[in-house]
Amino acid sequence: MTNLSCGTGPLFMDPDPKPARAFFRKKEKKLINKVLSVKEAVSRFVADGDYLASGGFGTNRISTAALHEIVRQKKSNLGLAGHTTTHDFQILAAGNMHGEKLLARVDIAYIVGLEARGLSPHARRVMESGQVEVCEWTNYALACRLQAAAMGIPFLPVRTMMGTDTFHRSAAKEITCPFTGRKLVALPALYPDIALIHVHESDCYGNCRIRGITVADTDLARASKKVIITAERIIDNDEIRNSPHSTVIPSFCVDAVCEVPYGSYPGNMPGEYFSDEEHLRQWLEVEKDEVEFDRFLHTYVYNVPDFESYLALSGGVERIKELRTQEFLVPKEL
Amino acid sequence: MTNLSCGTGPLFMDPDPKPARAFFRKKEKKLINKVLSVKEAVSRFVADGDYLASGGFGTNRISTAALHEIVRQKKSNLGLAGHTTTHDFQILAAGNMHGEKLLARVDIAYIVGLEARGLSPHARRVMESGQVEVCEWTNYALACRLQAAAMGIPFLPVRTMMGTDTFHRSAAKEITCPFTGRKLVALPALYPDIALIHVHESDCYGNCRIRGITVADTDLARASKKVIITAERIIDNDEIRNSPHSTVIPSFCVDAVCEVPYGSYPGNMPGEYFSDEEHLRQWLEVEKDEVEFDRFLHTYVYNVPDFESYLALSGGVERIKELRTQEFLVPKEL
Amino acid sequence: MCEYCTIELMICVAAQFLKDGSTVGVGTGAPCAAAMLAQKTHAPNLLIIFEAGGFAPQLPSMPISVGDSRTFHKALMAASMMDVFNTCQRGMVDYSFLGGAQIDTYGNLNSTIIGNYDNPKIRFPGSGGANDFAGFCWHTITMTPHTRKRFVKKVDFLTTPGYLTGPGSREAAGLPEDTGPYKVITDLAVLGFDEGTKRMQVEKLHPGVSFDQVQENTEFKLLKIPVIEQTEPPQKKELEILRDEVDPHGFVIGR
Amino acid sequence: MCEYCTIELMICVAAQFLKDGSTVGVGTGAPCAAAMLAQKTHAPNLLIIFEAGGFAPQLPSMPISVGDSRTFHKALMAASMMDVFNTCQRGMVDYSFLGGAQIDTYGNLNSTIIGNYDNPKIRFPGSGGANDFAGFCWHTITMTPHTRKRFVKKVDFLTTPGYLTGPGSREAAGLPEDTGPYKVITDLAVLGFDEGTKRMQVEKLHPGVSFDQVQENTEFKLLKIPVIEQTEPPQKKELEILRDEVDPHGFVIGR
Repeated sequence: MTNLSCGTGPLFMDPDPKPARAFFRKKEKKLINKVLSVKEAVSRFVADGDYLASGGFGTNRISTAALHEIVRQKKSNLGLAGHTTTHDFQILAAGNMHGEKLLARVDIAYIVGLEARGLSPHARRVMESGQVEVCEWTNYALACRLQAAAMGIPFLPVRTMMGTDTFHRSAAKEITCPFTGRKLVALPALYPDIALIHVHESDCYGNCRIRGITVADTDLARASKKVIITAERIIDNDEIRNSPHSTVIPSFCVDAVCEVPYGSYPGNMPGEYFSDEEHLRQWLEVEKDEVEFDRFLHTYVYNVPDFESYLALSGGVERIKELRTQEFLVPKEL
Repeated sequence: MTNLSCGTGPLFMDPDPKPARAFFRKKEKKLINKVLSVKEAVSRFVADGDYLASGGFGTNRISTAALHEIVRQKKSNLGLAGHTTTHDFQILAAGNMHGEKLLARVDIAYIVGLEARGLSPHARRVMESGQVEVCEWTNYALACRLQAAAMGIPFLPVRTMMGTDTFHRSAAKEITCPFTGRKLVALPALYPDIALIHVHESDCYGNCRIRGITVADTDLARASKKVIITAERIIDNDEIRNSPHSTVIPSFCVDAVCEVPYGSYPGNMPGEYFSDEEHLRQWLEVEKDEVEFDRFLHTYVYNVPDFESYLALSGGVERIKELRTQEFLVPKEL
Repeated sequence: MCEYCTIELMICVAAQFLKDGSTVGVGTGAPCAAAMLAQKTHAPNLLIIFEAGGFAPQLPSMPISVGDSRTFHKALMAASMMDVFNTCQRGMVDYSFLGGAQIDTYGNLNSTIIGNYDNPKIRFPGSGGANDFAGFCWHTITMTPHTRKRFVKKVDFLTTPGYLTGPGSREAAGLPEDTGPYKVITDLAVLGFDEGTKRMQVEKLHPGVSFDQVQENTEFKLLKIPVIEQTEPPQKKELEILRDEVDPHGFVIGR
Repeated sequence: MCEYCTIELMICVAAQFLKDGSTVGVGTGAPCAAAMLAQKTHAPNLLIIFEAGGFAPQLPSMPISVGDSRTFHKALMAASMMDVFNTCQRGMVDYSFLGGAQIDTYGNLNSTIIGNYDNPKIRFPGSGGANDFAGFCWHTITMTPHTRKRFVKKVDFLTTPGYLTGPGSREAAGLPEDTGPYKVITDLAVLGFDEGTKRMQVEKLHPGVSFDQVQENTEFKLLKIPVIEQTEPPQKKELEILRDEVDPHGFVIGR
């Protein structure tokens, strides 16, 4: 096979299993109580310069609480794995204002958009300014890169991105299959420094359950060096042990467990509450004007102490009740 | 990187995704009633010469009913994926007697043994006779080969078998990682012709649930061209749809659904009944003498019409009740 | 015949290409509406897949995100993104349904940037799962408005593979054989691809639209099949289902 | 001190090598008994993993199979074989606990055949997950009876990697760095591996056993550490727990 080519994009993270193995070896495996406030968890486990990954899917089962806290603590120079990041990207991009640089490099599969809701004006400004270093991928490619890391292997050979500019602007490499002679795309393992994952239930040790689609989070939790879990509910370890096949993330992958009811708001949490489309429209709207957006951020993020206060400003539990009726398709009329 | 080597074992199945894709394209995706008797399912979907894989783990959650039926129907010249095959291998090896050759080739990770119970005399006779073509692998290697097939890629690069005779007698090949320069072992995708998987629950379309460990069965069901499900219980499609994250095998992978209560007997079915160690000891014992084993097989397999009759001969539901108390660790004394 | 708007026509036309018993990976918006319409009319056994992990939901309403609760409401399986794209890569998914900011004569799509890559005029979201779907699924269907800015000679960025540079180029690139663009449904016409050259061809014209009008709105030269028929207008029954059951709030059809 | 049989001694010795808070992949039989004993004595936080998918069960009794119900009874997670070995390959599992029909000076194990491969005298099961565990986990511990037939110059088949052909050979073969055989526990002695040569060395002798006796039962030349101590006999409390709680039916310790 001739003409094997390489993507020209930057490879932000080392795909070599050796340093990852050394890190995972030292990670605490004991069942210890990992319950922390979001503030404490972010302060302790998210360092400037870290490469971050956000679980869930953009506006669905995202860890809004941890994302806001990262912005509030003005973390800087972060990397990001952007597989269909939508509102999560929008939150983090808010940290790139007034010359501050929360996001410094992004592996892109899907950014700046909120699917059917349109594009984020501020995220576009950030990304079109050239201040963030980028590398192009696809959703599957990023999921595969996390799987490779979760498996402890340096790459996975797949058949995506071939022949496209997406490939040329990625850091993937073409290889030849030793059995079939076929050309394949080798995707380098991605070991994020830190993952933020919102789940339905976790025990105090970090054994987690997710109801509904897991997106890429089972691999993400295993691939990441540090993992912050935010959970709708903390449950007893006995409950975990009574149904061990319901555990999708094991405690030995997890560093912090934060109980944050409604913690995916304004995103959708399957089986709990639907997304708050009004509030998401408001975000998109205020972003059009930088001054107004800045004021919005101060009101909703910077000048509040925590997620609970943000939720209260946004309508609190009454709003959640309404979003529950949407989630459960309850007819409006009596 | 120099000195890349290749295993010298035979590669029984084509790892190329092209013919597999063509096959999967034509597979029926509609929700149609697939409920059949085991006899009919095996007769219709298991062909002489097919390459077979048995789900579960040797004596745990195995499809005894389908395995017996294959022996009873005197299928011949089969291939087998032997990741910790124990009692399942013992059953199939029984088809290699009197010059008949049910098993013709085996990808070996673990055969002829029943773990702590010892080795199967008959299976050893078969394997030591040289009548079965073999290729060596490991449990992880075979699981990876199924995962590669389930992913639709021709190989997976891992770090097992390196430097060992297991590698030299496999059909794996060493490759070099394009990112790290590391030597890796490429494992060729394995698309079995037919898989036999026993599950706790399936709807009539083949949407399945498993309680407890899935071993390699989620990949096995996706990798195999044809899939026969035997289920402890058939449940309503509504029940599947009420908890879609409990589905581990989707209907579009499945060809036949057979309701076989206690269908893993004498194997263990998690949460249902423990293995019948007395009966398994009897198998091992009678195998010592070929004539006695032949008589045993005629009594328990050849001369009975179905699994239900085998179960009845083995103590029937009363025996299952006893095995339930063992499964649930019920103390003997009142 | 009854009145309808263009987006309704597009959705009804798109729906007809989805055969009963087939599998389709869809996004939000018009593609999803088309799949839902197909399922409620001629293709009750259409198996709809969403890239975030939802397999065969009973969609109670239009999803807002391809990962929201609706995409696995009463589904056969709520799994993972890997499971979805592996299923596609394995060859089990017939259609994918895409959009894009630009499309060229080979059906290549751009959803990444407008302008120069290193200094883009506009940054779009990027591939998402589009490149994966279009690489792995047997047929790609695209729905897009028909303007010269979108139907371009050369896409500013080739995000998602069509027939790349023409016959044999997908295979040469390593993509699975016998896959590629199938139909492009616009507000003017239904286009397909010439089997020999893999170039885009006009196959049907929407009522009241001429070939010249389509060509004027296309930067590259369009081929045409020998006899171009007129697109069948939506049937009354289809429109009713679309308006009353598929998109009662008019999220896509915009009423 | 109290009376004990050799297998009890071996299990008690093995248990001591498992540190609290560490992770171990075990098989059935003596290794599992050792892990259970460790958990009930000095290592309550020992995380036990079974290759078929069971993570951290509360073992109610000795499993008969590494995939039976016991291996995920009240476990933290009941997952898959892939998840287990991926976890090992990722570097998260400290120990693996193996057996074998033959072992050589580098700790290489044979569990495949005795005799010539193409015409074997005896066919054993093969690797199972042993090769995977021994390749990926940081330390491999082996428990085996000590006879000349088992401790051989050259294994008939190298099923599972020890230090292969000596220093650097695991790394040269591509196996993860800093991994390899750690201890071999037999009915005569506790053996380890010389750091320089990676050859097997006697580190402790069981009560009443001499070095010469161990060497006589070993086909290859054994190294020894400067001062060989006697193996600490099992404590009363350990034996009680082993007999009453770990293996009350005597499946392994054979009473």
